[in-house]
Amino acid sequence: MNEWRRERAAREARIEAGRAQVEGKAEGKVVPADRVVALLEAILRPGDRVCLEGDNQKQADCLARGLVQCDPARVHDLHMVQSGVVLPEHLDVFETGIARRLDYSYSGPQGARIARMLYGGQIELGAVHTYLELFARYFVDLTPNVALIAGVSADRDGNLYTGPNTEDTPTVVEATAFKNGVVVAQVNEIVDRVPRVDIPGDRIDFVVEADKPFYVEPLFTRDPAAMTETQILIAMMAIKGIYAEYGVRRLNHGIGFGTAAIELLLPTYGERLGLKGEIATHWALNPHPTLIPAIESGWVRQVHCFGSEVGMDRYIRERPDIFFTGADGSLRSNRAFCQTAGLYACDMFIGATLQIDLAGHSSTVTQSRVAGFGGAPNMGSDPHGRRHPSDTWMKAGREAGGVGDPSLMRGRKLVVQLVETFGDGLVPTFVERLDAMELARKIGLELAPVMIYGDDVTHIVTEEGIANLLLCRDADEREQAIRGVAGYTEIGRGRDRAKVEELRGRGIIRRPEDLGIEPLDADRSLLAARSIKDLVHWSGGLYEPPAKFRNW
Amino acid sequence: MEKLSFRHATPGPLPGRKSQAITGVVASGNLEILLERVLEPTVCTVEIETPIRGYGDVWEAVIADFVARARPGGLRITINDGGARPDTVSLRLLQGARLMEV
Amino acid sequence: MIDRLADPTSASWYEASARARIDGLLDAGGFREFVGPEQRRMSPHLPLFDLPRAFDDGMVVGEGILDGRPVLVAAQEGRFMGGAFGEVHGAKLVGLLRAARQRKPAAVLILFDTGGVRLQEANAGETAIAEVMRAIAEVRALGVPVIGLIGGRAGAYGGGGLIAGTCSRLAVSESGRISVSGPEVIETNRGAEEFDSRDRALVWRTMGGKHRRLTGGADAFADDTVAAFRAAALNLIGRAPAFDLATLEAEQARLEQRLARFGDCREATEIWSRLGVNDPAAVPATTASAFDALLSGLGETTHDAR
Amino acid sequence: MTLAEILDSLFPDGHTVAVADGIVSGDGPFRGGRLAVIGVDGGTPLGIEGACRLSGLVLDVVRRGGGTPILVAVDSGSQRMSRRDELLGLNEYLAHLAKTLLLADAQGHATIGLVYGHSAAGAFIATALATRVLAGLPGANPTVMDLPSVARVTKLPLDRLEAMAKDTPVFAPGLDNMVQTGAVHAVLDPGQPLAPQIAALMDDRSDADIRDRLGAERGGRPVAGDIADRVMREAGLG
Repeated sequence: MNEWRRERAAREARIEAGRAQVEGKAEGKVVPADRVVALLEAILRPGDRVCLEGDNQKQADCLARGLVQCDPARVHDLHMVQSGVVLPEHLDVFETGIARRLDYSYSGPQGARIARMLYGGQIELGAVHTYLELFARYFVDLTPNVALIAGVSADRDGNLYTGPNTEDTPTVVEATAFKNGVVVAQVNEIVDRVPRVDIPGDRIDFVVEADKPFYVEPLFTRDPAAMTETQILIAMMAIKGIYAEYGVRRLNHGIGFGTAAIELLLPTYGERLGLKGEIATHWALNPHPTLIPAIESGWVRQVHCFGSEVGMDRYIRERPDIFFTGADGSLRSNRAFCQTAGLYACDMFIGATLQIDLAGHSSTVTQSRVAGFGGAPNMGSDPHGRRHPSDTWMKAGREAGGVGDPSLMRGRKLVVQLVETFGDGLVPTFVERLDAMELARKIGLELAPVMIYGDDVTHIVTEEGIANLLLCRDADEREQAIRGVAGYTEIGRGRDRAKVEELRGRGIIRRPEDLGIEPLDADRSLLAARSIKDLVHWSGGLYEPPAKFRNW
Repeated sequence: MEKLSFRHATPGPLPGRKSQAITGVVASGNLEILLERVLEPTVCTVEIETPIRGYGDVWEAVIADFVARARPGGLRITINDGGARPDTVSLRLLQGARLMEV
Repeated sequence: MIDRLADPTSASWYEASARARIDGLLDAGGFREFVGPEQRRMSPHLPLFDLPRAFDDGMVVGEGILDGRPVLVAAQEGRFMGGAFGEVHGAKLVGLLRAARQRKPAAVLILFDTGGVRLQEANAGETAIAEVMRAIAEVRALGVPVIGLIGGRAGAYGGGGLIAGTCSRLAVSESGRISVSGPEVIETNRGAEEFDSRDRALVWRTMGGKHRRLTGGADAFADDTVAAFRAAALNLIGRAPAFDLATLEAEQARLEQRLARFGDCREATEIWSRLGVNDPAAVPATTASAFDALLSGLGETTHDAR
Repeated sequence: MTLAEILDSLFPDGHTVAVADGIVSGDGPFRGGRLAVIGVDGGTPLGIEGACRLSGLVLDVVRRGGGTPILVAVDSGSQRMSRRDELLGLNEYLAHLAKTLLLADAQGHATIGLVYGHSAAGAFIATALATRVLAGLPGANPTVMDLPSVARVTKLPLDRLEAMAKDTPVFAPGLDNMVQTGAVHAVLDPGQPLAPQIAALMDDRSDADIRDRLGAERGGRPVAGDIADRVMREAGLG
C-alpha cells in the first residue's frame, strides 16, 4: 500500500465496517434509526476527532442520542470539535468516557454544566473559539475524522436538503468529506427527490432517518410587548447618535431587546429623522421577526442569514428580493459565510453584553456559567484584513486618530455595545473586574473568555448616553468615558465629574439632550409593532409565530 | 420594607399650577410616584418605601440628581417602589415633574 | 407603559394603565376621583407579607362624563398584584356601586383587569366580590346599566369573571380573557394533558375575547384601542337589559341551550363551526373589522339574556 | 352535621329534599309554608351542569312567587376546574346562579345560606355568598385557598403563614375567619333545633348588605366598611 494513502484506506475500512452493520437493512446510503448505535460503533475509532453537529437552530439530536448509547469500551476518548454544546447528550458523552477532549464555540443552555465538568476535570478543554476560528481550524489542525450532521431530508444517494437552517453543515462537511473523513447525516425524512441539493450526495456516506424531527428553538424572537421605555430610549440614541451620525448602511445586530427595539424604531422614529435609504439597508442577520416592519416599509435591501428562525419560513419564501433563497424558494443560510460577511463586509456590529469593565472588555460569562461565544466576537472585532473603504469605516478611522498620509489610513469597524446600566435583579452591567477572569482562574483557562476586547469597542450606549471610545486619547479618558455612561452603578458613581463634563464638552460623551432627544418621549407608541400579533399583521399573515408567543 | 426619606433645599417653586400628580405603577421593576404641591417652595421632600434593602446610597444619588435637574420646589414626593432600577426611578421622577408643570 | 396618552384614539387599551384608560374613555377633563391616592388608603395587610403597597390599592374609582352624560367609573390596575381584589381594592368598588344606587348615573363602567382574589387578603377579597355582585344586582334593578370593559393584561379571572357575568353588558377585545379558573390553576390541579397553559393559542381559543364574543359571553367586540372601548361602552349603555325574572329566565334558557348544543365540544373551533363559522381555524387571525362582519352573520351571539 | 342530620333537624315532619350528582334540591314544611332547599353536598365541585340546575331551581321558586324562602346548603368543592367548563363559560353559569339568588331575595324570597362542610372560591361566591344571610355550622370549612397553596403562591414558608394566620383572619381559611370577615353572619348551635335558629336569622335580616360592617366590628376586615362609606361621601352622599 502506498504510504500516501493511509487515511484514504482507513476511511474505506470504516465505511466498509459501517456497511456491514446495516447489510440487508439499508437501501442505498440509508440506515434505519434502530441501527444508529451499531453504525457509530463500527465507524468510530478511539481518539477520533468528531464533529457532532450542534448549531444554534439545528441539532443532530438523533445521532447524539446514538453516540451516548455506544459502548465506551469500543468508542472512547473522542475529541469533540463542534460549534455548539447545547444538548444534554453533548456533555453526557464526557461522563461515560466516550469523549475526553473538547474544542467548541458556544454552550448557552449547557453553560452551567460545562463549567462544573471543566472544574471537575471530566472535560479536557482545548479552547473556547469564536465561530470562524473553529471553522478555520477544521481545515488546519482540528479536521474531523467523522462528522455527524443534520438535515431536513435526503434521497437514497445521500443528496441532502438542510432546510432553511443550513448553518454549519457545508463547512463541517467540506472539512470532513474532502480530508478522508466519514459523514453521517440524520434527516427527518427520506424522499425520492430533495427540494434542493444543499450538500451533494457524494460527500455523504450514510443517511439516518431520524426517529423524530430535530427540535428547533425560536432563539431570535423578541416579543415587542416586553420592550421597555429604557430600551426604546437607548435605541433612539443609537439611531440618532450612531446610525445617522456615521451613515451606517451595512451592519449586523445582536439578538437582545435593545437591537430589536432599533429594528422596530426604523419605520417610525427613523422615518421621522428622514433616514430611510441612508442607514440599515444591508444586513448580516438571522431573520428576526422584529425586522419585518422595516422590511415591509422598504428600509431593507437585503439580508444574509446565519440560520433561520421558527415561524419565518413562509415570510422569507415570499420575499426573495430580500433574503438568500434556493431554487426551491426556501432560505439558504450559511454560518461561515455570514460570519465572514459580518466581519469583513459590515461597517458596524451592535449588540448587548452582560458585563463591561473599565477598559471596555465585555463578557457574557458569569461566575458559574461558561456560555462560550455566539456570533459577537467575529463581527464585533476590527478586521485588519479589510481594504475596501466606506464612508462609515473611514469616518470611524479618522476619529480613531489616524496620522500621516490619508491614503495610508486604516478605517475602523464600528463595534457598539448597547447596554442598560443595570440588568435583571439590579445586577450592575459595569464592573471593576469581569467575572470571566475569576472563572478562568477557577477552572484553569489560560485566557479569560472575553466576548469583545476593549480595544475593539468603539461606542458604548446606555440610557445615560453614548460614550465614543474612538475619541479617547488615553486609558484614563477611556475609563472616565465608560464611567460617564455607567449610570448609578458603583462604577458610574465613582466617576470624576469634572473630567466627565470635559469629555462631554468634547463630544466623547453625549447625553440624550445633547442629541436632541427628550427621554420622556421614549414611549412604546414609537414601536412599529407593539406585539407579536402586530408583526403578523405587518407580514400580511405570512409570519407564523410559535404558540408560546401568541396571545390570541 | 425599607423606608427612606430625603429633604432637599430648592431655589424656588417648580413652575406650573397642578397641585397633584401620580405616575407609574407598583409592579416588579417599576414604581409609582405621587407628587403633591404642599410644601414651602424652597423645599422638596422624597419618601420611599422599597422592598429591596440596601440601596440607600443609590436612591440618595438618584434623588439628588433629580432635584438638581428638575428643581422641584414645594413638592412632597412619595414613592412606592416595586424594585425599579435607578434609571427607571429617574425617568419616572422626571415624568412626574413634567406632569406637575402643566 | 402609558400613563398619559399622546393619542387616545390609537393608544392600546391592553398597554394603558388604569388611569390612562379612564382618561381616554371619558370626556376630557371631567374625571373626579373618590378616595384618591393623596389619601394614601393603602392595604393594611400587605406590609405583613413584606410586599409593596399602592396608593390606590390597584383600584381607581370616581365620577366623570361620557359623551355628555354623568357616569361612575371603576378601573383596576392589572399590573399591581395582578389587579387582584384585596380589602381596600374591593371596598372602593362596593362603595362606588352603593353610590350609584342613590346617584343613578347614566351608567356604571367597570374596567376589569384582575386575576381574582388577592391571596394575602383572600377572605376580604372574596367577601368584597360577593358584595360587589349584590350591589350590581341592586343597581341594575334600578335601571342603571353596569357595563364591563375587558381587555387588560390580567383579564377577568376568578371572582372577576363572576362579577363580569353579573354586569348588564360586556365589551371585550381580543386580548381580553374571561374565565373562572386560570390555565395555570387548571394545569396545576389536573395536569398538562387537561390544559397546557404554555399553549397560548389554546388559552385564547378557550377563554379569549373572540371566543367569548362568539358564544355570547360578551356583547361587543372592541379593537384594542381606548377609542374603540369608548365607542363600545357608548353603544352598550343604550341597550342594557333589565334585571328581572324575564331576563334571568331568558339567560337560563340561553345557558341550557349552550349546554345542549356544545356540551360535547372539547375545542372552541368545534363550537365556532357549529355556530356557522365557515373557517373556524382562521378566526384567531382575523382583524376586528373582519370579525365584526363574521358576527353580523351569526344571529344568536347577540342577545338580551344577561 | 351531615346534610341528613341538618334536614332532620330542620324538618322533623319530613321533607322532599334529595341529592343527585351532588346537587341538593327539594323542600319541606316551614312556618306554615314551605322552605325550598337547594345546595351542593359531598364536597362536589360546582361545574356548569350543576350551576345551571341550581339556577333553574331558584327561578322555579321565584316564578311560583309567594315569598317562599330559600335555603342554600353548601358542602362543596371549589368551582370545577376543567378546560371544558371554562370553554363553555363557567363564569356565566356561576354568575347566573348568583344572580338568580339575588333576584329571589329582591323579590321577597328570603335567602339563607348554610355552610356545613367545605366550600371554596367560585363555588362559594355563587352559592352561599349570594344569599342575604349566611350561617355556618361548627366544623364547616369555607376557604379561598388552603395555606399550603398560599405558601406556594406567596413564596412564604408554611410555618410562618400558620403563625400569621393565628392573628390575621383576613387570609386564613376556615369558618372562624369567615365569621370575623363578616361573610358568615352567625354560627348555629347544632345541639338545638335548626328551624327556629334559621327562622330567627331570617326575621333579623337587614335590607342592606351589612357584611363589611360586621367585618369591622369583628375585626376581620378593619377598613372595608369605612372605605366604602368614604367613597359614598365623596360621591356627595351620606
